[in-house]
Amino acid sequence: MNCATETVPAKNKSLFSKETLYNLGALLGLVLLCIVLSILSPKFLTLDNLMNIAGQASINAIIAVGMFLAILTAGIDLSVGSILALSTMVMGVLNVNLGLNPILSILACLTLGALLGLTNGILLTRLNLPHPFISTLGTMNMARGLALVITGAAPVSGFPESIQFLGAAFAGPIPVSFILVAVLYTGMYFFLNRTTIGRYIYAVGGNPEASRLSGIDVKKILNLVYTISGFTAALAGLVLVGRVNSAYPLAGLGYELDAIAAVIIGGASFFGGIGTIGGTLIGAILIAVLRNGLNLLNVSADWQTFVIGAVIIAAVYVDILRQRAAKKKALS
Amino acid sequence: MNCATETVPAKNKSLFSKETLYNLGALLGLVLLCIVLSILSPKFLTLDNLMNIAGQASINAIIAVGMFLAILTAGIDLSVGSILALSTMVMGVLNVNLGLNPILSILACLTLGALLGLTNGILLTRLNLPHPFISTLGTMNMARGLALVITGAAPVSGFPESIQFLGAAFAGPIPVSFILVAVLYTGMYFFLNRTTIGRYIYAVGGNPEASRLSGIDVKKILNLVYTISGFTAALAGLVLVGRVNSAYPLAGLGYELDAIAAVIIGGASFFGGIGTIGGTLIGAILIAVLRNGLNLLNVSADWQTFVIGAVIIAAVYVDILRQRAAKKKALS
Amino acid sequence: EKKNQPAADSNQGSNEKQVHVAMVLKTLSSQYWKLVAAGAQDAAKKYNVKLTLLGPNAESEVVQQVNMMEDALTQNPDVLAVAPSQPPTAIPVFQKAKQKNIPVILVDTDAPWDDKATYIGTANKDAGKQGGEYLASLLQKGDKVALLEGARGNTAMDDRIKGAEEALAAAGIQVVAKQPANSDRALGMNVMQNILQSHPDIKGVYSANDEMALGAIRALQQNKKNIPVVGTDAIPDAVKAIIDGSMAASVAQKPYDMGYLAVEAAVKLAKGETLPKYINSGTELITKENAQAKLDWLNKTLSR
Amino acid sequence: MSEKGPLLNPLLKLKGICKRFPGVQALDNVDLEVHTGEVHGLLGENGAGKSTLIKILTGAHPADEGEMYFLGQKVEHLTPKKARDMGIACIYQELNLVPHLSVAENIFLGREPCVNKKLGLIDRTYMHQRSRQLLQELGLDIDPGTKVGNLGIGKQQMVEIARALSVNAKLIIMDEPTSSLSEREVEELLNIVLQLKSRGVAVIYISHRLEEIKRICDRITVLRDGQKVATREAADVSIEEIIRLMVGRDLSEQFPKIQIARGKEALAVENLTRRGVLHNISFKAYQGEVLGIAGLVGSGRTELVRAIFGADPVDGGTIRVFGKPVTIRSPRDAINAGIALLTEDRKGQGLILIQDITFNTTLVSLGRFARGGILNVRAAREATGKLVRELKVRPPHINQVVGQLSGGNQQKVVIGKWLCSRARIFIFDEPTRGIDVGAKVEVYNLINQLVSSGAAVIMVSSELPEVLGMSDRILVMHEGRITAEFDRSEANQEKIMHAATGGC
Ligand SMILES: Nc1ncnc2c1ncn2[C@@H]1O[C@H](COP(=O)(O)OP(=O)(O)OP(=O)(O)O)[C@@H](O)[C@H]1O
Ligand SMILES: Nc1ncnc2c1ncn2[C@@H]1O[C@H](COP(=O)(O)OP(=O)(O)OP(=O)(O)O)[C@@H](O)[C@H]1O
Ligand SMILES: O[C@@H]1[C@H](O)[C@H](O)CO[C@H]1O
Ligand SMILES: [Mg+2]
Ligand SMILES: [Mg+2]
Repeated sequence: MNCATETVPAKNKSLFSKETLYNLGALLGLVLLCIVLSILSPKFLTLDNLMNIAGQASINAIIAVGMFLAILTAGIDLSVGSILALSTMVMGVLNVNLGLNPILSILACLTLGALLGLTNGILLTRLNLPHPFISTLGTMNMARGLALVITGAAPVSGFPESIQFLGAAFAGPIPVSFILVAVLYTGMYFFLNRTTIGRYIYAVGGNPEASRLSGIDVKKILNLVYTISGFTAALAGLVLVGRVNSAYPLAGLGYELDAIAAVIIGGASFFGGIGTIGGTLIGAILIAVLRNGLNLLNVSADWQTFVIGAVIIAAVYVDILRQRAAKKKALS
Repeated sequence: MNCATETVPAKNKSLFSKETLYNLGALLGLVLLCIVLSILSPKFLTLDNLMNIAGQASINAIIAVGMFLAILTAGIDLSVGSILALSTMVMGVLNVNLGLNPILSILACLTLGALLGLTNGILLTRLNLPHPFISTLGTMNMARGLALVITGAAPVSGFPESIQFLGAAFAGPIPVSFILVAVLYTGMYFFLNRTTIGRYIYAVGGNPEASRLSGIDVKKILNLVYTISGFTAALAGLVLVGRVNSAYPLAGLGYELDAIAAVIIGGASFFGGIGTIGGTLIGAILIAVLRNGLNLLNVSADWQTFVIGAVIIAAVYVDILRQRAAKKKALS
Repeated sequence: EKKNQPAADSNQGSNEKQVHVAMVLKTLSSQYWKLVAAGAQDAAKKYNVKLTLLGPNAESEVVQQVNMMEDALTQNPDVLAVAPSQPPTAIPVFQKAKQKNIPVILVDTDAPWDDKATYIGTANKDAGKQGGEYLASLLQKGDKVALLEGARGNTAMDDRIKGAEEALAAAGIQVVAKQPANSDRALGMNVMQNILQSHPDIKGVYSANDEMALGAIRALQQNKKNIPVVGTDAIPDAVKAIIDGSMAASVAQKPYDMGYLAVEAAVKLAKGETLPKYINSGTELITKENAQAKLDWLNKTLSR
Repeated sequence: MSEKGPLLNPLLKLKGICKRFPGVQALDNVDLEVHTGEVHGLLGENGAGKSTLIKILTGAHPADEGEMYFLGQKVEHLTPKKARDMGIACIYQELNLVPHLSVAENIFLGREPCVNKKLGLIDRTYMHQRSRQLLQELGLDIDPGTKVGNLGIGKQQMVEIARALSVNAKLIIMDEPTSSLSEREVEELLNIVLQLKSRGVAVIYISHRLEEIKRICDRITVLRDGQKVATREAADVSIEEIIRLMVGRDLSEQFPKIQIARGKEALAVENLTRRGVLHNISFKAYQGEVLGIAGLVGSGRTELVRAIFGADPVDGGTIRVFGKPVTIRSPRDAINAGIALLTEDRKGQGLILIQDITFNTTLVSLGRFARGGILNVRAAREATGKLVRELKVRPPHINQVVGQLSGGNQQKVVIGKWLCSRARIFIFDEPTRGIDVGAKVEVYNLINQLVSSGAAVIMVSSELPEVLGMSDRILVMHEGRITAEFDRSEANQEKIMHAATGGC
């Protein structure tokens, strides 16, 4: 048997570099990008600018948490942008137009987000729609429609400090929104790696049938996942409202793509079961850094679009190369 | 044994309904929708209007062909809209601004589309990017950027008849673009079901590893799939140029979602290997019918968004119900 | 075109410390906004101004635009000029600018913020009125018309539609259909095709922007309907269409002047002068008569 | 056993269980009784309904009709969780592990030990300790932190077993647990089964290896085409009788080996090397010869044949086919050179499960059924129909979705696929894994046909009787090296095991 044991540690290592160090790949890409940018623009490494990036990354970072869970279970959530819009619009109407107490309005916003997410879950688990892509594509349109209907497309603005807090306030130089991100991700990391439910999410993503046969209530897990995704979308909405002191029905348009990009750049797999929450955070930051850098460099808008595309590919490719290197090392 | 043999025919049927008759589900949804609309609006069933729908469906239907192949191989192609824009813009510059002969310009457009598609394929098969989502998200931005750069966002218009033909001409009451769709889909049906390559595409979608071990050059197949997807995107671009007699850099924005929706409504699976080209066509028509109908009924744009979402879900759900029924029948 | 430049300032600009103007537009990926940019760049050259031009890749990228304003502020410009895609969303950044004592100029689209240095742009409602009145002048009392709106929440375009509706109502003309076509040509065509199904008897069309108008014209031609279409912005393709007679008219805004005047105003602010709260960049109805001249000028300005 | 068995009321009682899948009566009015402390063998041909019966009594599938009693209690609306809580553990036929989770996490999946139940905080240290313990009881020394996906299929099977043991179950079901285990691991397992029995645990044991059945079972129940044919005291039935019950007829001999004059060299491998896995492997295979390759799980047999077939890259070595040197960089190269590989993992690597039989059998040789790339569907169907009859695939429908076939029938489809290709060198990796006795003999006869038609056959197998029974020559591997070569006449279990363990 010792013949077998010998092979294990070796495999083990190569394994770790594949699993938990996935995000290191994205990290490498991020670091490279930062180095380049700080050489090209003196403004880039200023505290002021870094804090801008922190603030600008936060919305996508928060949405990406829910998106990560959806993708981890081999699904997807296209409705995040619309959920963000609808739940913040409702909050706006409740608070600004109807004068509902801020705290209650915030709760309403988050609850609505969670409920919309749960709806996605139920469409998937009870109606057995073939893939969340279709159900969330549906709710994406439905929520957007409602967001437009409730005020006839008019934005709502003039929120009280208390509601703007998450998106607008600062703790010293640090935007509160980024502190929120830090807390959220730490909590998620803990939840996913140390609790049963967290592991079940990974299990369901890795092999739903095996999970079912192990007595895991797969449907319950999926409902939870999409509920969280709706919740984080609404939470991101709160930050957005704080940033721009207004809710508007077209808010969050196309955010799903940024969130998915963050998750995938972070090393998660569309086929479920693989990925780390840390990688997702790095993915979100990488995207924000890129956009910010291009603005500082005053790159023309048209070329920006081009460069963003190129860098997304490059960032992921760097990871591939790193993994290959790691494998080679593990073998020899 | 005899219990088995008796029910054999039933099995074959139930089996077929799962495989090839998938599209019948979408068809059912489509029929229901048409009935409802023709009751609500007398204008709906007029030849004139049906031909409008045919024309309006064609662009998405053509793009959906390539998207279907991408999804059939458990992938996706987000870059179709941008490829459409870039290849038509290039054609515009060549033909209108530089006076290149129309036929050559068209060839250039289609070739460029195919090459851009091939690039997606190569990013996937040679750079081994984890999932086409990321590579095509990258090329989506890059192509869009270039489309904007080449004329500085200026549209190109004033194309000769020959180039407008596909999108603008009519054969009697029937838009040429829809005849093109008919030909394209018939050809695809034949290609997928009656040729070796077509089978290989299904095989690769169903189980890449088993396909590889059966001697199929999986990478070649994937390159082909994405090349076709780029080609059909450019072809759809030709139709669009014909329709509006101009190429513009923001053309095709967000078309990927419509195409994906068509494919999924048509019964294809995101996990690859399952789906029929016929279903995709029905999916594309269903979407066009829906948009057209809502306009006829003068539904406010905001509610339209909502209804479209609802119907997407309903259409797919109808299919689920039909399959359940089919299964029940097979069992009794 | 540039007659309203005060010649006096021109020679002075150079010998002072260079003024830095950061201009964030709704997007830079459309001809309209390229014209605003062109005007700004010309003025920048003339007054030796350092100009930072930013804009997301689509007018729908609202938060991207807000981020760009922030990124612009980190470079501490002397003046911030903005065309807000969703006016209220820009105000928090405007407040930041105020804290940094950076005056803010609004371009093309106004925002509900009292501390703005000035708003330079079209009186969009009047522009819509102008279009509506001209369309009415080509029709009979009681005729039916359709309106094409911009993307939802585009206040500038909404104002134009309001203006047009008023003018048409005043002339006793009936608006039977009103659909947004998101400033997209292909969509404009589809929407018009469908409107023609339920209202084959419409006699005219007003569109809040030219892209949609041009799409609508394709649908009309396909149905062999020759009715007047009035658009907005007078982009080159529209002006060509006016020349070849397929489009009746377009209410031209003066994007070039907006950009030019904005930079000019910025220079004044840097000198500590105060400005009127509203500078109307004016509009101009483009019809067959003046179309050719307009086209020549557009080609000249855009071709660099 | 016999005196206590039937008297006290049974631990598990199934009455009139029926289960129908579209087109197949998988179970037809089946009764079954299992007593505490009994090892109950469940036998039947491929497709007889064994796994389906198992899935019903673990709540994985609902039964259409019939009643189930456990500990005298009527059981209704059974779910996997409920079954486990009642004390029923199961090792399913197809591995049910989560590849990306660790061994420990898989063992405790669904019932993790917690430091804080309310928060659901997992007690990792305990989980790992306990897992290591369980694995050691099975004679395995795997780090519980290893991701299951990185273990070979054999070790994965052992993890499944460890999981079943970790629940202190009253009834443990094992659906072909040994099909992917090596001799040594089989020994470990059988001992454990006997320990369980002595602890009063009941075991339902499904296997196609009848000698195992004879060794450990107290009673056996035989299914045929979904119906129960008989339940007997194991001691009272001979293997021949069991076979008769299963197949419904007599079976001549288990290993119908035929002798054929060795032809010329078909395959020559020299110094084949894959860093860390294969070391300077050299051997020859000849026409008309069956070359057996034996070894323990993880000895590198699969890696070797994959390397020959071009499925994995190699770091060195040369290959000659019928005397001609060939460079094989991809499976396509190998196929063109006339080589066929039947992989050990048929679901993952052999079949397109969502496609039908015709699709799968013709996949490799599709070119033969096409002119100018255009398929002659009729020809493909006819060829498949012929194969399905020859191989006795059940149910015999060429448009049957392969994923719904029973394990054995799936294997027949894989064989059909390679028969369809015109290969001259057939490499079988675990060719009879999960196949019933009847089908096994059919496979052996097929191998005979192949060699007598001048093909060369290489057969990797963990079943020593099979290797000894069917091979003309036997290579033994250990840690990626060939440690011995025996001629049919000189080979025996002891010699092979000794070489396989490399003397360690
Ligand atoms: N999910 C399913 N859908 C349809 N038919 C099925 C399904 N599962 C099993 N069957 C059919 O039910 C019958 C019994 O299958 P089962 O797996 O129980 O056989 P088995 O006795 O376990 O065979 P083996 O020894 O090969 O494992 C077979 O004909 C099989 O094709
Ligand atoms: N997909 C895989 N990933 C990682 N390691 C693997 C994989 N497949 C096999 N291994 C390991 O490689 C070594 C050789 O495995 P291989 O399958 O060749 O052994 P074998 O002799 O064929 O035994 P068996 O196939 O019965 O497991 C073993 O340590 C095995 O655990
Ligand atoms: O407000 C702008 C401009 O006025 C122009 O009409 C382009 O589109 C609108 O969004
Ligand atoms: Mg079985
Ligand atoms: Mg093996």
